[in-house]
Amino acid sequence: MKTAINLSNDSSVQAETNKNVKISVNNFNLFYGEKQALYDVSLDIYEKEVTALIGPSGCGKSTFLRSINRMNDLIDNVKISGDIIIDNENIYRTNDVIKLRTKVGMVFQKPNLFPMSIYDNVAYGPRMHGIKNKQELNQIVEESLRGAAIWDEVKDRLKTSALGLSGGQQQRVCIARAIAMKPEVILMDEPTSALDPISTLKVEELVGKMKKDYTIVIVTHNMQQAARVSDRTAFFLNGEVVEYDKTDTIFSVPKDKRTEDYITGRFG
Amino acid sequence: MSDSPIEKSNKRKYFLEKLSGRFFLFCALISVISLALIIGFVFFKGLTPFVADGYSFVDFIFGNDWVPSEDKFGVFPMIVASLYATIGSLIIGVPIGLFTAVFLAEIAPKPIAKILSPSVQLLAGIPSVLFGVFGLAVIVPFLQNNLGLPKGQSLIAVIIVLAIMMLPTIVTVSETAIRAVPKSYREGSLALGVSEIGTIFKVVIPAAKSGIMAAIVLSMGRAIGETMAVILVAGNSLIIPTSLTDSVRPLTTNIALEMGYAAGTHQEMLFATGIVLFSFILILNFVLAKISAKGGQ
Amino acid sequence: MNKIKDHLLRGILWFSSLLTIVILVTIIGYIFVKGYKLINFDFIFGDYSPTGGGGIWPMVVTTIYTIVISLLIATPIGIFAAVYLQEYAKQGRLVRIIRFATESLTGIPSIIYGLFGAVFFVATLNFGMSIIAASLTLTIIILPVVIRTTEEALKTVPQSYREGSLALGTTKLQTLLKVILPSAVPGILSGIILSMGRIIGESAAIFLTAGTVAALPEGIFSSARTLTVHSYLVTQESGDIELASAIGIVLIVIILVLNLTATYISKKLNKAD
Amino acid sequence: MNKIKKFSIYLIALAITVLLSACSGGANNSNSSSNDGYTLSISGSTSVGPLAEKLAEQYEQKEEINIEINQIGSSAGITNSINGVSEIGMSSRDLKEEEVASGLTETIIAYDGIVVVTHPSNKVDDLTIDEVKQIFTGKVTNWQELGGDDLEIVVVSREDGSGSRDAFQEIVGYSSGELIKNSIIASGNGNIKNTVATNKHAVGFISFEYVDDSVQPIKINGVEATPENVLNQTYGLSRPFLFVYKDENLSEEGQGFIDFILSSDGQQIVAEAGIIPLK
Repeated sequence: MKTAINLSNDSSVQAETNKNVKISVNNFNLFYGEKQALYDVSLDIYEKEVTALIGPSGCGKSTFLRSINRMNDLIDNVKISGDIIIDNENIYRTNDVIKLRTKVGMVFQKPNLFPMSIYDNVAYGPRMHGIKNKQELNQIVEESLRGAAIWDEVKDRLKTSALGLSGGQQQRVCIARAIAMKPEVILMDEPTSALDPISTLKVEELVGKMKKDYTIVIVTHNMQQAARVSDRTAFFLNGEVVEYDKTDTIFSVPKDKRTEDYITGRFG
Repeated sequence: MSDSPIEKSNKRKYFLEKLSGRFFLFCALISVISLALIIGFVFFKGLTPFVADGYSFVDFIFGNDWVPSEDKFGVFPMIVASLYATIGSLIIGVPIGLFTAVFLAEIAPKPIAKILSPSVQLLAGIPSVLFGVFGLAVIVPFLQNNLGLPKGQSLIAVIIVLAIMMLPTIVTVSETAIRAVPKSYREGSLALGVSEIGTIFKVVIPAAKSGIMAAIVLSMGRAIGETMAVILVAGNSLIIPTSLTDSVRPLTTNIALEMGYAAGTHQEMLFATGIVLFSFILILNFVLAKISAKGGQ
Repeated sequence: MNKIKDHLLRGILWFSSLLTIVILVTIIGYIFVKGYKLINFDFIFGDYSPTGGGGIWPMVVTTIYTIVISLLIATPIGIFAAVYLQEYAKQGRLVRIIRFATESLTGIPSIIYGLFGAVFFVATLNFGMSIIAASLTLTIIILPVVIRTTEEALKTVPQSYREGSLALGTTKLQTLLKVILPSAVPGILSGIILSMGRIIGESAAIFLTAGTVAALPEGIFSSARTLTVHSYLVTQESGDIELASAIGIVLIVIILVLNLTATYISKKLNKAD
Repeated sequence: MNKIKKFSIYLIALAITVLLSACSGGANNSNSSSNDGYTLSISGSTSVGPLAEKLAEQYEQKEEINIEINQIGSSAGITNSINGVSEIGMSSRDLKEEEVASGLTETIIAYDGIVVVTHPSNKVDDLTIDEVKQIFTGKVTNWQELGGDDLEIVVVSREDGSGSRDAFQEIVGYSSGELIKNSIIASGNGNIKNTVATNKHAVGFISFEYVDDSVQPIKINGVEATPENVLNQTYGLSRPFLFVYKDENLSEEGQGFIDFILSSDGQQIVAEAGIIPLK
């Protein structure tokens, strides 16, 4: 536990000096019809870091995560105000959602592989973006599966149905599927909540490795997980960001009483 | 990879996206266009006698006499016959079909269900005429001989034939709906100590309600719309039925029987009969839509 | 008390199913017993003769014509309409209107479709009594069935598939064609089977739009007689239950073959996944 | 929204274009089929239809011609021939005044007897025209009153507008309004025959050509229903079978078919079909 905090401590010190802001959120509000779900969210997410979003159920952390690649567009009657800026581009001002989602990948709470083979699942994204060359696809699939630390487990059964894998394996194939698009940002919505402890550990290790290539935003229920894997943590409550800071700061000297109460398990 | 080809291909994608969306909308609108055309043509033809030729619509609806060759057009007996036949067949057909669907989806041992479900599906495709042939050759004489009637062509014969005909529709559609109910609902109920049967009736059937409603609407459509099978077993007499053994002439039968031979006002009055049938169906659909909307909340 | 109720309800379920099966087996059995003697090669592939003793080949061909043409038109339209309603439309007045229209089409008696077809396709569009007029009428008849079953099938496709695909930066159209529709194929097939049943079973509407010419159709603009109309006319005009039953056997076998094919296809598709 | 409107209008226009081209395709199609032989369209009476089919079958073997016969009832056939939808209409009843007024020409191609039939077990086998009328108007409701068993009479009639029914009612002398209300209405001769053949109570009327062992033909005023008795006018229930057409619509081929029917070969076929030839 302590080492984990120390580790993230080190990396965030580096971040202070040479990391850039990847995603900048300013006064972001979101409404489901009449009901407001996010209130004036403002925070900066740094490049090649893991940012954890924590908070009790229904606090808006998943909603916020889904705002970053505009998955909330799928729901009728969603209205937003404020800005989310990725690489100097306001994602709600551009009409190119495809480009946005290509750049910002996502891994969901439950593994949601398609009813196709493992290979087809991973190759799905590249194919949809016009890559037809078999060799190129083979290479992408292998690289992605290696990147998701699952290549060795599935390399002999690439053509079999992906739905035959265990939950933990499926989730890592989901990560491979996201990586295959060569995104810059990966959003993870409680990626381990449906997994057993060993699979969870594997995914966490993977996240730790991945941050050298990707900017990762992860929603989690599990505070130890946030402490283990993340560099920064934002604490959400009732649609507001109560506190956002380096993870070790949040977990050792929270500024807000509510953060402290949540972290120490007094509610949530 | 430079930016411009990607953006270009994205532009093409968005264009296709818009185009396909509109194309799908157009496909969806074909139902509306068709309905409008059907209503337009049937109402135009059917209302001509009342608008242009001075026939009374009230006399048409509530008149007891239908003698086209003597210019008497009253469809009241047919309205009554249609209502009795449809309601009667639903009373018999819906519970049997629904219970069969429940049995197949929930209780039947797997091998049995595996054989029976497709067989019932097969039966959904059997032409209605064959049910009429069976009704005429078997049910009509059976009723006549066992109930001591002068004729077996009767309201009850119509009801039985219609009930049989709607069985496959009710069974297959409800079965699909019941199977679509998530396992977790059942487990949740069973875990609370509710029996299997209790779970089926308290949890599964209510959860499958919209599908079951669809089954009922579909089969009601089939019952009210059935013509050829009914012609053969109804007797087609022009009286207001006072008992199940009276022979009757439902609205559809009236149209089918006389359409080939009708011309002029007579033909237009058959279209008017169609309007009555139509109105019933539109009202029914409206009521059912309300019911299911309420049930959904 | 509860146990007794349970047993009673369980008994009713068993009884209803048994009743359904007995009824349906009786009908099929009756038709087979009455008609099987007439069935032979010449009966099915022989040309029709009004003087008696001929075959039903012209009606078989006509039936195939109407099925193929109506499905070719109705299936894509129906599937895309369902796609619009389930995947594209925002809830609102337009969707309510479309749904109301579709529901209403379901309930319209086929005899009224026949009236409409006779006035619109036969007379107004001047197709004459013909296979194409009947097929277009049938297209409208089966449209609601295709739409409804496709919608039900689309509903069963998990939302997570859509999210998973869209999150990869694919368009709705790509998601639809590559993920959603393939997952919905078995459901859609069952809708098509239901529609085929409806086409094969239809008599009133075809009677008024395709006519009753008992000859091999020369093309889609010929007037012709389907198997079902033939069996109806045989019953009506000559009261020949045996011939009607023999035609019934042919119809049932066609439906059986169609069903088996569809089941086989959907099984194969599922395995390929 | 405006864009959607524009787009839908565009699509509808497209659909109409497709439909229209399909129409013209249809016209081409029927033209091209004329290469194989002329297509003669005939529609009308279901009583005349079977006979016409038999005649057409023979004629098609002789001539390069396709004959399309649609059995849709006398009135519809007459209307079709007036509108030019069909070249020839078939009728099993006389033309009504307004139909004659629209300029139709009629040709009698055969005579048909209408036979009152009962279940074979019925002891009653001879009725007067007046008794027939009393049965069909509901004045007599039990076979006992006519010397039969104590069975309620079930009347089976054709539908209003049927040529056979019009002809029958005219000869027997009652109107549609007088027909007993709870009579079974059957569409088609076969249906009536089948109904009567399976019901001891029933009585109905059918065309000559449909009579067989399954039903008992009733003598009218003691005269049996035979072709001879129709031709020598002792059997009262008979009517003509008509072909009707507008002179300006009748093609050479159509005239050829009518000539064939009226020839001795054609009348031979009529006789073989169990219908009464002209001579």
